[in-house]
Amino acid sequence: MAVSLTHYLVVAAILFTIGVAGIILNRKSIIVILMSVELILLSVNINLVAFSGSRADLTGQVFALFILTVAAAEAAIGLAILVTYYRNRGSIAVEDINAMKG
Amino acid sequence: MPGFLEQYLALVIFAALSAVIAIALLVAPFLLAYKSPDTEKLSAYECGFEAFDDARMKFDIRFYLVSLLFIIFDLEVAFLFPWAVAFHDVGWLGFWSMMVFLGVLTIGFVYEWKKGALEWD
Amino acid sequence: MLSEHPWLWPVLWGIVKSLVLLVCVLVSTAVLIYGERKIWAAVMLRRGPNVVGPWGVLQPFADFLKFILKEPILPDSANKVVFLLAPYIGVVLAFMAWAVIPVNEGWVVANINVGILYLFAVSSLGVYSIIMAGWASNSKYPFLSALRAAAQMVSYEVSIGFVIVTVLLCAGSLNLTQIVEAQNTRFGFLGWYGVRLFPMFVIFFISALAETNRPPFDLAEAESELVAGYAVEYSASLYLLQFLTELVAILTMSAMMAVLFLGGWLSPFPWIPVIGASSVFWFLLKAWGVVFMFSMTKLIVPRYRYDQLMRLGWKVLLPISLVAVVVVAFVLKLAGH
Amino acid sequence: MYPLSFSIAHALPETILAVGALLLILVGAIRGEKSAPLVAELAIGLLTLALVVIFIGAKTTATVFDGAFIDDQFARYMKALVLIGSIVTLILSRDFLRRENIDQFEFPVLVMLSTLGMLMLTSANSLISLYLGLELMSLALYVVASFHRDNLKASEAGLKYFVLGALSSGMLLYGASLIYGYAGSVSFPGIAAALKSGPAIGVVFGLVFLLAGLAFKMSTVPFHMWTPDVYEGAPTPVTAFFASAPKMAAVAITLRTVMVAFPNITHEWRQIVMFISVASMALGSFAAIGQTNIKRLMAYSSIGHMGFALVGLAAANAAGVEGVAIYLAIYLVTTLGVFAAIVAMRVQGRSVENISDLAGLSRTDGWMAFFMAMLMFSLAGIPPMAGFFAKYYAFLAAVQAGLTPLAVIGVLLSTVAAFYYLRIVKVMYFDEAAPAFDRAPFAVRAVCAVATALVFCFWVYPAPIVEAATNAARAFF
Repeated sequence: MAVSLTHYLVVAAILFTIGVAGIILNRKSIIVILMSVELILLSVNINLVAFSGSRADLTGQVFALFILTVAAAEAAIGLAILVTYYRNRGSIAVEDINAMKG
Repeated sequence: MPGFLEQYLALVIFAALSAVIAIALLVAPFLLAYKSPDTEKLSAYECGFEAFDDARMKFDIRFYLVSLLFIIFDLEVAFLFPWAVAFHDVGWLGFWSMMVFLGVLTIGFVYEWKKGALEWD
Repeated sequence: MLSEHPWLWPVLWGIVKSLVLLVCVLVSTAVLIYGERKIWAAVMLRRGPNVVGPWGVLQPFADFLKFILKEPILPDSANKVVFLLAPYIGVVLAFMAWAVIPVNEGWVVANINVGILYLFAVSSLGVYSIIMAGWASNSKYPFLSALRAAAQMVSYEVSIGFVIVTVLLCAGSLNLTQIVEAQNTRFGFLGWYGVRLFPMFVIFFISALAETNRPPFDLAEAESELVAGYAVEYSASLYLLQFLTELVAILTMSAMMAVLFLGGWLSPFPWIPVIGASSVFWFLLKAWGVVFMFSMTKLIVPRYRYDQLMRLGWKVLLPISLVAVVVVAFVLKLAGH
Repeated sequence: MYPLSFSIAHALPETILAVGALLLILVGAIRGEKSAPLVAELAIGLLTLALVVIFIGAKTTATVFDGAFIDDQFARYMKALVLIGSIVTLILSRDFLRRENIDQFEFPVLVMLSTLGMLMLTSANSLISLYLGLELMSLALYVVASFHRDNLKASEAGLKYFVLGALSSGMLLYGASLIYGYAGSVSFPGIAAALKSGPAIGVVFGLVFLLAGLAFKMSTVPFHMWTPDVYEGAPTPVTAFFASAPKMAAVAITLRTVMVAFPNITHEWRQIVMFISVASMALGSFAAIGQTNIKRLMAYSSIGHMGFALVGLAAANAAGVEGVAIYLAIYLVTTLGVFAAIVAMRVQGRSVENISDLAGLSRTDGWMAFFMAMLMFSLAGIPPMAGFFAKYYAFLAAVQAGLTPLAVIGVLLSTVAAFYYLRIVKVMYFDEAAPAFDRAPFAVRAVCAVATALVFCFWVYPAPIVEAATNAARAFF
């Protein structure tokens, strides 16, 4: 059976949920959070390109290109903030982000 | 089989074959060569005493900076490829918009240069 | 049998083409080792390998067998899977680059229309194998040298990218065969991009040297500083794979320069009847000429210090190639391109 | 296609900021470390120039850049508010950064770039330019939030804001991709046209994700978790910036998206907005009561005020948009005044943030205490102050649109919120004196005084703001 639009949407939805779960349920380290953010953005890209293919209209793919560029910038800034945080805190475990409460 | 797909089929076949050859080379000594492991042989390559703990120590921040700059400039090259290929029919507007794009990135490059991100003292 | 399985013929033809090309590449790595040793020996007024076989021709095959029969050592402190995977990925990627390189008019395994993009992607992925090798072997020398090699390859990849963009501006297509066709003018070798874009040719050569960790940029495995670099913990065929990666990378880079700048299979003097015909001979002559330049630079140019190497990459080659893209684009646009 | 000069004429403020920011980066890079004061002055100059250009620039409505950018009265009104927020932030930050010795030239450039993102966001007319404006704003804000590199709380604030910001822009994008998929177009008028025949389930699903992403940027419940920590951790002028300019842009784009792209499925998004509004008002009132750090208190107060502003949006008619516009203008002026006072809270060269440090301010620095008291009354919404009229217009629109219960809840919750505002006034006037503050620089005192003056005599002459707000509301109807 041919791979139809719904297959792509299902894959993108699964990736999206994995990404969101990676951020919320993760206890290991912040780098896992950064990776799941990238995962979310890539699942959106799959969604966009699938719609753009089925509608034969290029706007979706142009949008995906913009997202790729911004994702690269976001990853760069995320890692930079993580490095400054590690320099101040000494650890990147998720539980240690508790300097401020309430 | 439209011509377009055929080329990519050949690509996949070539990749598969090179993978098979590489596996053959990789596995060969494990089958043919003799085995006599002893602790001295299996230790890490080190002169003098044995390495105390994990050898993956902190490394200089510059390697991190270089990889960041690489992401940005590689992205710039990736955007230049389609523009260069369609250069003939993109006209002066396309030319000047890409020059603006390059201008912004060059300002970023000058900023890095002056801030010393490229220094390897 | 062919009629009811229409897909069988392309697969068979693909396998035949791939096998032929892979065998040629492997044999040419042997020729490359032998040739290089002979050249280095000749320059240093000594003989070079001449024991195994007539004039030492079988020396590379002897080395090959030695690697196959030596005991493979997996250091206990290394994490095994990544340790084995690193050279494997490196070799497969190095071979895969050859799928798109056109040796002659129609002689290419996969004539995809994004040839250059594919080559650029594969060479970027090569950095992964080096980092994995350095990280997995869990000892100081490989770890440091893998970082250095990765940073070096990454920095020079950017200037290679810009240089390729200038070639694309002139050629107007990503397909390697069409790029060679674009250099097929009646002026013969004057139409090649190596002549029209000569500074780009020089920058590409320097960046290709750095990309394949060849002297004068072989900081990563400089014997005096980091011994065998990221491959120090490897033995037997694992080291063979690392060594093979580097050799195939040299062949790929020289083949790319032959295709991009020296007009692939085109003959330099098309107006002369006999030798004017384009053929695979010209491609081999150009590719091996570049390989000869690769090995001669090892003998002539002293090794760069690491900060000089990075300064050259970021502060000299990158600005020049960036400006070159702007200048070439402007000139082409003025010429009504 | 319009000629480029026509497009640039309509996007003049953005062009000024973009070219200006790039030049300032060069100026700062070449002149090295001691260039911070010069770059800050130039940045303030450029932002003021952009503000002036908005007032004297093109008055007609036009969609340029192939429908991705719209320049109408509503956009100009909100851009003016955003620019005022940025200018005042830079003024407040001059002295503060020098004392905390983090006075690098990158700060004003980052503030300018995020302002550029906000202007782009305010006049975005398609999902792509919405995303680009949003990301330019957020990326600059992530860096500004963790600008104080050696301070643990600042870098933790930056990290939290980054992680939650990235998650929210991911959700916003997922919504945008679903809307594009099922509505077939990315431009707001195109989406509205595709929805003529009533709500397609995919688009509603996408709308929920889109509003979730935007709600995060407006720091409304249930996406407010980052606000208290980032407000407390970031340096005070940065907190002032967070509390003012990005909120204007976020509410502006939410309003434009909902009004222009989804006019015919009002019923769907009105429920979401009402829930967000009530939840934010409730949290803003109750959670702030137990606070001791004034910056955290201002965080919960800004969440509450966003809830009040969204009451107008829930009304979904011209009066509603006008109510939101007036509310935001008054909220901006009041918050900037309060944060000017907080920046002035500095004892023996060390900045303090606790409410107890304000004790007995009336005896040590009478004028500052008076300004702070007036601004607190306005935040609480006590009559002669402008805060009362802001809530009045917002709730009036809600009542006219038949959402009386919403307005009643709003009034009740604002009385609860009044408690912690008045508690601060009590601390200042009736508690015994804490150590006196250092003499605040003239600029900070001036900002505080001007804010109080505006807030105080709004009821004397409300015409300019009210008339501008009605004019802005007419952009949609």
